[in-house]
Amino acid sequence: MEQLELVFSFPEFEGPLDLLVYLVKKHRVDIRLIPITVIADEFITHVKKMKSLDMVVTSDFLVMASTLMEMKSKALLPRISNNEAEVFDNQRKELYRRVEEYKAIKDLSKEFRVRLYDAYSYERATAKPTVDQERKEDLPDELTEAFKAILKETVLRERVYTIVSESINVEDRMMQIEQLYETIELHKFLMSLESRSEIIVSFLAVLELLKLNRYYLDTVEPLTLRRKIS
Amino acid sequence: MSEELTKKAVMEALIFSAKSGIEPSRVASIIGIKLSQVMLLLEELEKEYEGHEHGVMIKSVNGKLRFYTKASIQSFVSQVSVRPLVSITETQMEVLAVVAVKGPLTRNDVELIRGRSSQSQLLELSKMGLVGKRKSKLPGRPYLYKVSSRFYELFQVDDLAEIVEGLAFGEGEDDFETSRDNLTDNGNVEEKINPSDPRREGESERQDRDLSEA
Amino acid sequence: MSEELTKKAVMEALIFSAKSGIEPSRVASIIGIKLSQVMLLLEELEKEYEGHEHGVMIKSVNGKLRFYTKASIQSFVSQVSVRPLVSITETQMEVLAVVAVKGPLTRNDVELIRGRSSQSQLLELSKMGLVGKRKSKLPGRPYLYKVSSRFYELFQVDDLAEIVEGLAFGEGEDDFETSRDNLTDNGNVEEKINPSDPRREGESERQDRDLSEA
Repeated sequence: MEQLELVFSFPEFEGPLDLLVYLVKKHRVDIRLIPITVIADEFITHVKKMKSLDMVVTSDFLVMASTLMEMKSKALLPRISNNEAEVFDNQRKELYRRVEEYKAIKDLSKEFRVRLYDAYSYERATAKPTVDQERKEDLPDELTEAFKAILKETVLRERVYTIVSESINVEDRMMQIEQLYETIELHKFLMSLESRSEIIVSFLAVLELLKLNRYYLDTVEPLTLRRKIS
Repeated sequence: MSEELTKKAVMEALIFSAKSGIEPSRVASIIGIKLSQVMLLLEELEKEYEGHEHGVMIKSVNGKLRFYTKASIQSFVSQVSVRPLVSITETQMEVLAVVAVKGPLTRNDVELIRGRSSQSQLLELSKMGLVGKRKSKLPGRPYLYKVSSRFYELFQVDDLAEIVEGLAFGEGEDDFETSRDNLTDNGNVEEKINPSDPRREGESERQDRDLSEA
Repeated sequence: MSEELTKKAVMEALIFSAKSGIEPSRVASIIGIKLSQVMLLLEELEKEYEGHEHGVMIKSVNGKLRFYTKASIQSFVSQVSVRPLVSITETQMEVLAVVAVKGPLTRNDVELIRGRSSQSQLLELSKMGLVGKRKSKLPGRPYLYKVSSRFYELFQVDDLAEIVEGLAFGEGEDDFETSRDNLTDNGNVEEKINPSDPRREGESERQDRDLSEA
């Protein structure tokens, strides 16, 4: 009879910490108020029960059991040195901390479960961007002409396999341009650059800035980029 | 042209159309106004959509603003938009919780906290895209794990701190009352995980169920 | 609960959340009202969103209702929804240049020219839709890479071949001579690389640009 009751009321424990959290909870007080000897005894009793019920008792449980036994014996020693007492105290605190932390983790995972299901009540609401076909990726002719001319000149000066060590991306270049220039004379600017890839990056940066409406192109020669005043 | 629309209108469009939501700071930089002004407009917009004549509302997830349909009309919405349930077992959830509050951390750290092996859970969580890893500079170069942006998205979490706040991590607080029931409730959720969950990509998420009545 | 929200609110939520739009008849059947009533509500809703204080509006495409951002603010919206290029790095550019000038060529060729691994760059460029590949008939059937039509569109350099051809490109550099022919051949490469729109991915990956007020 007692056996049967046990089976029903006996949860499966993921690990020794899980069991400890369970034991502490049964006391309904702060773990720090429970003597280590009590915890140790209860833990060992439970592990024995688990064994008797043919439950899997992993080595984690046995390691914890022996740790607790050791702590219990220390706690019962009539006299220990100050030093030993301190070590023991730390050991005990560390165990309590771990149990508390683990309990908090378990609480959090329950909370996560609630959150997860709650999230299913909300569905993303989105709108499609209207794409203006006209100016999708159209560039002003003058700009591409300028770019091609410059590309041509650099190709003359440089091998395609030149390895450039510095590394700059379009985003950085956009930022630099915005910080440095109110107006840019395009040809001069691009020609001042060293490598072809730098030119391409810079050119793309210019394109982006135009697309983002931060600059506009003044097509009166020489081709000039001017910052938009918003 | 765009002068015709108010800044709030532009903000609304940005929030609706950004695939994975948008940070207020980015709204500010795109519209070219101050962050404080964005926050004011946002408040207005939020209030507007809160009203019962609107079926959608603004929520912030992982710092990004998004529109969501309101929870109270889920039964209608679920008919046009179906998300497959993501199944996470109890132990996986526990590992996820450890990684969420303690990450980035190594597998070994996770196992110390849980007092048991956590390898298979970490693997599964990685596969689900909820946990990411990178090589650390520690001896032996073990991986460091932390929760991914998909985690925030799936759980619709804006800021982990908010969730963790009430829980006692480290300090001994008596929060024992609240957690008494934890162990009895062991409703193991064993739904299967679809390994190629399309939602991992982000927005392409849910396929519409085709219920179109003939 | 849902009684609190108006029918119009529910309709709004349905239109916003249906991935590929929703027919009025389906709205009617989900909410359980007559089609004529849906049309009335729809008219109201449309009128509301037409106002300049809204950045999105309802459009019916192929009989399906959807919300779209308004065209007049496209320049803002495109910053969050269309962003394939900003993330190009210089090494990717370099690889792109090699492929543009010398393609079609194998990854191995690219790496010989650059003197270092180029795999990740080719992959990224493929994702951006700037480079396409097809199986070659060479031993081992390696892929041949060349720039895509999107590249040409973007740079408006459909006469790239012409540019390079006139150059004293490869004085004494044999491999450059041979490559000239390649450039004119831009017919039969399948540009199909990217099953999903590359923009989609780029978007979610983007970090905040901080270009606010410099």
